[in-house]
Formats: sequence, structure tokens, C-alpha cells
Amino acid sequence: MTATHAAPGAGPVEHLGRGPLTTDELAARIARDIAPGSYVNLGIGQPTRIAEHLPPDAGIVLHTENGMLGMGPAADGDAIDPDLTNAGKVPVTELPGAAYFHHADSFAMMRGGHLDVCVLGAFEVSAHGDLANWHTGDPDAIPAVGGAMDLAVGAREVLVMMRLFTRDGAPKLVPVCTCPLTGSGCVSRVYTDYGVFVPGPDGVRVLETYGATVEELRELLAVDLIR
Amino acid sequence: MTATHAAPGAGPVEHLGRGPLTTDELAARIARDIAPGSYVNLGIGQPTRIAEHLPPDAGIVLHTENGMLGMGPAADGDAIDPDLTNAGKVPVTELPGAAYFHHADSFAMMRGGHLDVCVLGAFEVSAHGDLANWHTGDPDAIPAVGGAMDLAVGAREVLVMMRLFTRDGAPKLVPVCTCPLTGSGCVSRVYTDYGVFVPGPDGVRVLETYGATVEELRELLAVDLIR
Amino acid sequence: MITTIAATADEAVADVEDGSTVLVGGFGLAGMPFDLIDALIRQGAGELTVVSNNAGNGDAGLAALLKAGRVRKVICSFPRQSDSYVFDGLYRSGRIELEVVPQGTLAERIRAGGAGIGAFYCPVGAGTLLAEGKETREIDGRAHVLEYPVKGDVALIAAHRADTLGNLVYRRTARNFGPVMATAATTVVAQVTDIVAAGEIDPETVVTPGIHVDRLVRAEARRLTVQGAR
Amino acid sequence: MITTIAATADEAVADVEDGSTVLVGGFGLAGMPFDLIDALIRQGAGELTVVSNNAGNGDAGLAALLKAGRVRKVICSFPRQSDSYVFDGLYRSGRIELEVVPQGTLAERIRAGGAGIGAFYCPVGAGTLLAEGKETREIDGRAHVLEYPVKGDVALIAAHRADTLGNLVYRRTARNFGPVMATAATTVVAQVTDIVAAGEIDPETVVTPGIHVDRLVRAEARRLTVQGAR
Repeated sequence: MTATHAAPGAGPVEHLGRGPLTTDELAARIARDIAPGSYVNLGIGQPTRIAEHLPPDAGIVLHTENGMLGMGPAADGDAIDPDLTNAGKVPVTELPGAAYFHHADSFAMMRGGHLDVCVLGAFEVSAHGDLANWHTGDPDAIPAVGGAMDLAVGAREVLVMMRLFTRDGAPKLVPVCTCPLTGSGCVSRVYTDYGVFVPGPDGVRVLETYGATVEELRELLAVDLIR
Repeated sequence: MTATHAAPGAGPVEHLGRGPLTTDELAARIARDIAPGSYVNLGIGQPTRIAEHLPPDAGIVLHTENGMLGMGPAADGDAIDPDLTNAGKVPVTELPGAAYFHHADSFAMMRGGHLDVCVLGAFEVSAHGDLANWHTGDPDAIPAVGGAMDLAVGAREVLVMMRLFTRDGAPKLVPVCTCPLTGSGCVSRVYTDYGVFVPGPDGVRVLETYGATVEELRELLAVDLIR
Repeated sequence: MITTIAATADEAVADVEDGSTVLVGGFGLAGMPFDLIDALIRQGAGELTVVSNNAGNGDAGLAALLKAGRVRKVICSFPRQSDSYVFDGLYRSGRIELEVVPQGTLAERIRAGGAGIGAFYCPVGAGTLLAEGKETREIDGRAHVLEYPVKGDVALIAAHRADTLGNLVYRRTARNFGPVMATAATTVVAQVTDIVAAGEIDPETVVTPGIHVDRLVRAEARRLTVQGAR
Repeated sequence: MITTIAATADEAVADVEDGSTVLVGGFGLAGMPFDLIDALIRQGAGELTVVSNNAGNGDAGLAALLKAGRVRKVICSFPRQSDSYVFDGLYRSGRIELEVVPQGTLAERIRAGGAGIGAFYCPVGAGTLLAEGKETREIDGRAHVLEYPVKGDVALIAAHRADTLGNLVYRRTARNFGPVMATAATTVVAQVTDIVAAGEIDPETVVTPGIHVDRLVRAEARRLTVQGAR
């Protein structure tokens, strides 16, 4: 990996001479930004993979909104217990120091601002930090929101983990979301295969890029990228 | 005890040839009206004494608003545990099948209409069932409400246990409360030394009298007594 | 009033009426009261409104109740799952009504129903499709949606163990919606794997006090199938 | 963030600032965090707003904090007790402000503070002195009062046992306000009789998960005096 190291405040680091991040690299990149001792909720799907990259001795405690803190890795074989699943209904395990609680307490915890970080997937994030991740807007889709809106509103820091472009090449970091919103102005950081972004009222600040320069991304995205 | 037994709907039973009920008799009288299997909160002070008259095999479960169901009798000697008190902060005991919970759950239980009965003391009850039992209205009094308003609003049946007259002979069952209210129209029955009354929109129905006739009480009270 | 122990799940749900609102515990399959739902299907009540986190998985439990045509409306947070084909079919053919509620708001509305709260202002969903038509208010600079309680005529829940007074403990994440649903219905029926004498559950560990439980029934032994992701 | 273990109660309350709102657990003496209050008196922060069910008993605990002149305002349900002479004296001489809140509404407002609820409509107190000046609304034919959350800068609570992750269990009715207060303050400090390794508290029995607890301190052994009625 060729990195152009820059002094803090000197603008984004462009990691060139390499391609965009793989999903695994992206999960590892996000894991590096999660402070030791944090209470974290990892959304269903790709964000789940961040758990594999958290240092075991960092004291990071995972929350699952179906009523548990201290969630361990996915369960296999005899460790599978139908009474112990994560929010994606995948069988998981329990770590020492875990706690169980009911749904109202679990979401009170979330909505009350007690989780330090949640990481969610997204269909789109706007330049202002609006999040769309629950409904494609397709009139034939069956609406299903789960805990997405609660997480978007409740966690102290809402991180998004997504590819920067759809399979068709359309940007998912957009001036205004076209899909129905999950939450307004709630996203603190957007981690993508091509770079890490901070949405805000004055535009999108670029923290890092991977396999592309800021200038190259500027040509592909319709949002104002700030160095 | 000389009782004039009357057919249901034939008007109040006048227990004459005896004086008004003692506090102990009044507690026993109320205990008789509490259905087996009821969940009951007995207010601080005289209502506490009703517990002594509940049949042990009736499956009546006592609630104390400081976070317990299945409260047993007062604790003595070595059974005293500073971590186990009733709402009056008197040490009590725990019965088999008890449960502890926190204050928000305890009052959710109360406000949510899950208690079958509560019995409260009162300064005044109005003919319409308004309750005044938290504040004398004395401008020098330090206001203190505790759980009185929650109980008045929450229990399915709010029974009042009080003397019918103050020491000065003033009636406590009144057309309109003069003390600040605890709750409006919340009292289902008023148990007093001189009789049992049902307040309501059309006046106060008399169920029973002790040591006085309905006519005698009518002369002493300023409310409409209905036979 | 006092908790009774029903001999069978059929007896426990015998009086559910057509048109009832039924709170059904569980998150996916964990905590799903299968015996009670099967009994409710046999019992025959229809035109039900079901409140549950999901709208059924596979062909069993809630999905079977939907398939039997007994449900007029579902209030839930997440109907669409990999194996929610029964619901999907009914919904797409216009044979079932759906109200989608954010998961935490659903839990909180049920709690409010059980806790005697008239309504509450909730920041979740403000400015989204799910707040359309709802009263909103800015509190401390943040938009809030006014949410009303959800109550049931009946709650059907699954717990782990009960004592004869109806005190319940749950197991792991199968706890989920059971404790709040137990507070919010006129008649609460719990299926449990085990019923012990009063005093055999440590009072410090009771999750649902017996005051909230009307009827208990021992569950049939059943090996739950664990579904995959979603 | 992660729970830390303070060596002393003094260390645990070292950063409480003048003018803070302090949630103080306990119902009378049960659950009163004596060590933390004593340390707060030594620490010296003043102009405090204290939120607690009572306003002190006798000369110890909260009463001592009041006596030391550190409290500007008390928000509580029941200040007047047989042994609340410290508070009574301050109140009658106009040296302390008092907000009386019905006990369940106090607990629910603190819960709302911790649960991210913007406000709630509560039937308790409607039409009484304690609702004067408050917004009211009729819901389902019943008057409700709009109640706002209570939050603390600091919560001082007493629990029975903790593990090193800050998971707490309580003992009997000393549980009272601890669990809701632990959710509703920026900094939560718990005194406990015992701190065990993570994994030594059964996860099913945890009442306050460690996420809510910032600092733990082992309490000095102390024989509580049990007060009489009221």
C-alpha cells in the first residue's frame, strides 16, 4: 500500500498505487476508528464483519438491539442456541460480562444516546448527512424498517459502511437522497471502498481516499468535496 | 352486633345497637371486600392494618410502590433488613413468590391499571369521589405527595379508609373538597367508622351504617345520602 | 387477578374473540409462542390485528396464523424477511393491512400501553415517511413525533420458567418483546417450559411479575429451527 | 464508554462541578449512596440541584449534604418526613427551593431522560395543584399532563454488586431509583459492596448493564440505621 502521509489538517490522505478497499479491508479500516471501551452496535449485513477486526483486548462491547450487550461471535455447531441470536436472527454467542434485557430497555438505551457508535449500511447518504437505508422507494417494495431509524437517531456517532457506487456506477453519496429517509443529518462519517467522508452543512470533507485521488472522485460525485 | 339484614337492592344495612367501628374492625371490614387473588396496595398509615385481616390462603398479593410484590408482615428483630422496607420505610418481610423491580416499573404497574385495589387514607372525599389526602391546604405546610396521586389515578378500585368526622366533629365526606385534590372522581368506595359509602355523580349511596342510622348521618353530613 | 394454569394451550386461548388485537411475542423465532399460536389457529378467531416484531417466518407460528387467513392487519417493524413468503403473498395480493413502526417505537408504544402513558414524543422517524400524518413538535431543538400507546386484548408470549404465581423469567435474547407485551394486554397468556412452586424463582431475578400474567401453560417440547440471516 | 473503578469515593466524585444537577438514589435510607454523598460533601461542589425521592433523613447522607449548604434546589416526591428536620429548617427559612413531583411521575421523568423520550402525557396529577402551569391534553376522555424528562449531570447510586464491566445487581427494595437514575445522567457513579470479575454475574440477572455506569467504588462497610414509619 502506497500512502501519501500528510500532516493533520493538511488535507486528505490519498492512498494510491492500489485499488479501492475490499469489504474486508473496509471493515478493518472502520474497526481502527472505534475507540477502546466503546459500546457499539453493528448493523445487519456487512457491518457485522467489523467485529472480526476489533482487537479482543480493547474492551469494546457489542450491543444487539434484540436485547443484549456483550455479544460474541456467530455460533457454530453445538454452540447454536435458538434463544440467542443477533438482530439479523443469526445464532451468536455470549461473552463474559454480558447482560440481557427486554426490547423497550434495549431501544431506550439506543434512543437515549448510550451507544457510542453504530455502523449501518446505506442505500444513500446525502452531503448533509441524511441517511437512506430502509426503503428503496420502489412502490412495489414491502416496507420494513426494523431498528434502522432508532439506531440512526440514537447512537452518539452514526457511521455508514457502504460501497461508494452502485453496481451500475451511480454514486451513493449524493447531494440529496432520492430514497425515503431513515434519519436527517444523522451520519457522522461515511466509510466507503474509495474513501472516508465527513458530511456536513458546508459539503463533504474527504479524510482519505483509496485507489483514486480526490480530483478523480470529484468528477464522479455530484457533491462538493472539501479537502 | 345487631344487624338489620336487607335483601340486595333494598337499601343500606344499619348495624345498630353498637357503636361505630374501631380501627381494627374497620380494617377487618375492608379486608372482607377484597376478592381472593387480588393485587393490592395498602397506603401508609391505617390501611397497613388491613393486611392483618386478609385470609392467608386467599392468594392476595401485596404491592409496595418502592418496588416489590409479595410483601409480607413487618419485620422484627433479626428479620429486619435495611434493604427491605415498605413505602412507609418500615422494615418488612418477603413472601414466597415475591418479585422486586425498580421504581419506574413499579409505578408503571400502578398507573397502567394492573393493581386491583388500593386503600388510601384521606383528609376529605367529595360526594363525587374526589380525593384529598396529600396536602391540608395549610399555607405553612411543606408539600409532600409521595405516591398518593399515582395510586389514586392508577388502581382499578380506589378504596378510602378514614374516620367519618375529624376530632372536631367536622365531616370528612363533603360536597366539595376544601383541601387540594389528589385525584378527581377516583374513589370507588369510602369505608368509615360510621358506614360504607359509594360516591357518584348522583350523590353518595350508603351501603352500611354502624352505630347510627342513615337518617342520623344525613343530619350530620352536608352531602346527599342515597339509600 | 391471580394467575391460573391451563391444562392445554387450547384451553388457554379458548376465549379469544374475532376482531381482537393480539400481541405476539418473539423476534423471528426466538420467543415465539408456537403452542399458543397453533392453539389459536385451531380455536378459529379471525379478523385479528396482530402486533409483533415480524410478520412470520417460514410456515410455522405467526406465518401459519397468517396463512390460515385469520389476520386482517399486522403492526410490526420488519415484515420483509428472507422467509416471510406467507406475509409477502398476502400483502401483495391486498389481503392484509400493514402498519410499519420503527422497532424501538413499537416496543415503547407497547410499554406506554402497559404503563398508563397517554402518548409520548419520540425523536425516531421524525421527518420520514413513517411520521406522515403524525403530530410533531420541536423539543430542545429536535423534531419529535407524537406516538400513542399500543394495547392488546390478548398477549401471547413465550417465557422460560414460571412459578405458580405467574412470575416469569426468560432465556437469553428470547426475552425480547415478552416483558413489555405482558404489561399491555387485557388477557396475558404465557407458554413456559417449566412451572415451579412459588419461592423457587429468586425474587431478584423475576423479569415479569405475576401480576401481569393471567394464564400459564406448559409448552410442548419443541426443537426450534434456527433461521438464517434476516 | 468503559467503566472505571475508583480507588476511593473521593476520587469517584472529584469532578462534580458547582451548579450540577445530581440524581441521588435511594428511598429513605434504602439504596442511599452514603459514601458518595459524604465524599461529595468533602469535595465541596455547591449550588447543586438534587433529584431524589426524599429530601434527607436525620443528619446523614442527603440530609448532611443539605446541612452543609450545598443544595440550591430539591426535586423530590416526599420531602416532609418524621426526621427531615434539616430540610424542613432550610425550607421554612427560604434557603432552599422545592419542586414536588408525584413519585411515579418523578421515576418516569427520569426514565424518559435516559430513554430519549422528549416528553410524555401522564394522567397523574391532572387537575391538581401539581399540574398548575403545565400543558394538559385530553386523551381517550382522560386529562393528561405533559411531563418533561429529568436528566442529571451526575448520578450517585448504591447497588449491591458489580462486575468489572459495571453490570449491577441490587438488593431487595434498595433497588428503587438506582436503575432509572443510572440511565439518565452524563456521569454515573455507583457504590457497591462488592466488585467481581466479568462473567461472575449471571447475564440474565443484570439489572443495570455496564453501559450505563461510568465509575464504580467499593462502599465502606456500614450498618444502616432503619428509620421508623414515614
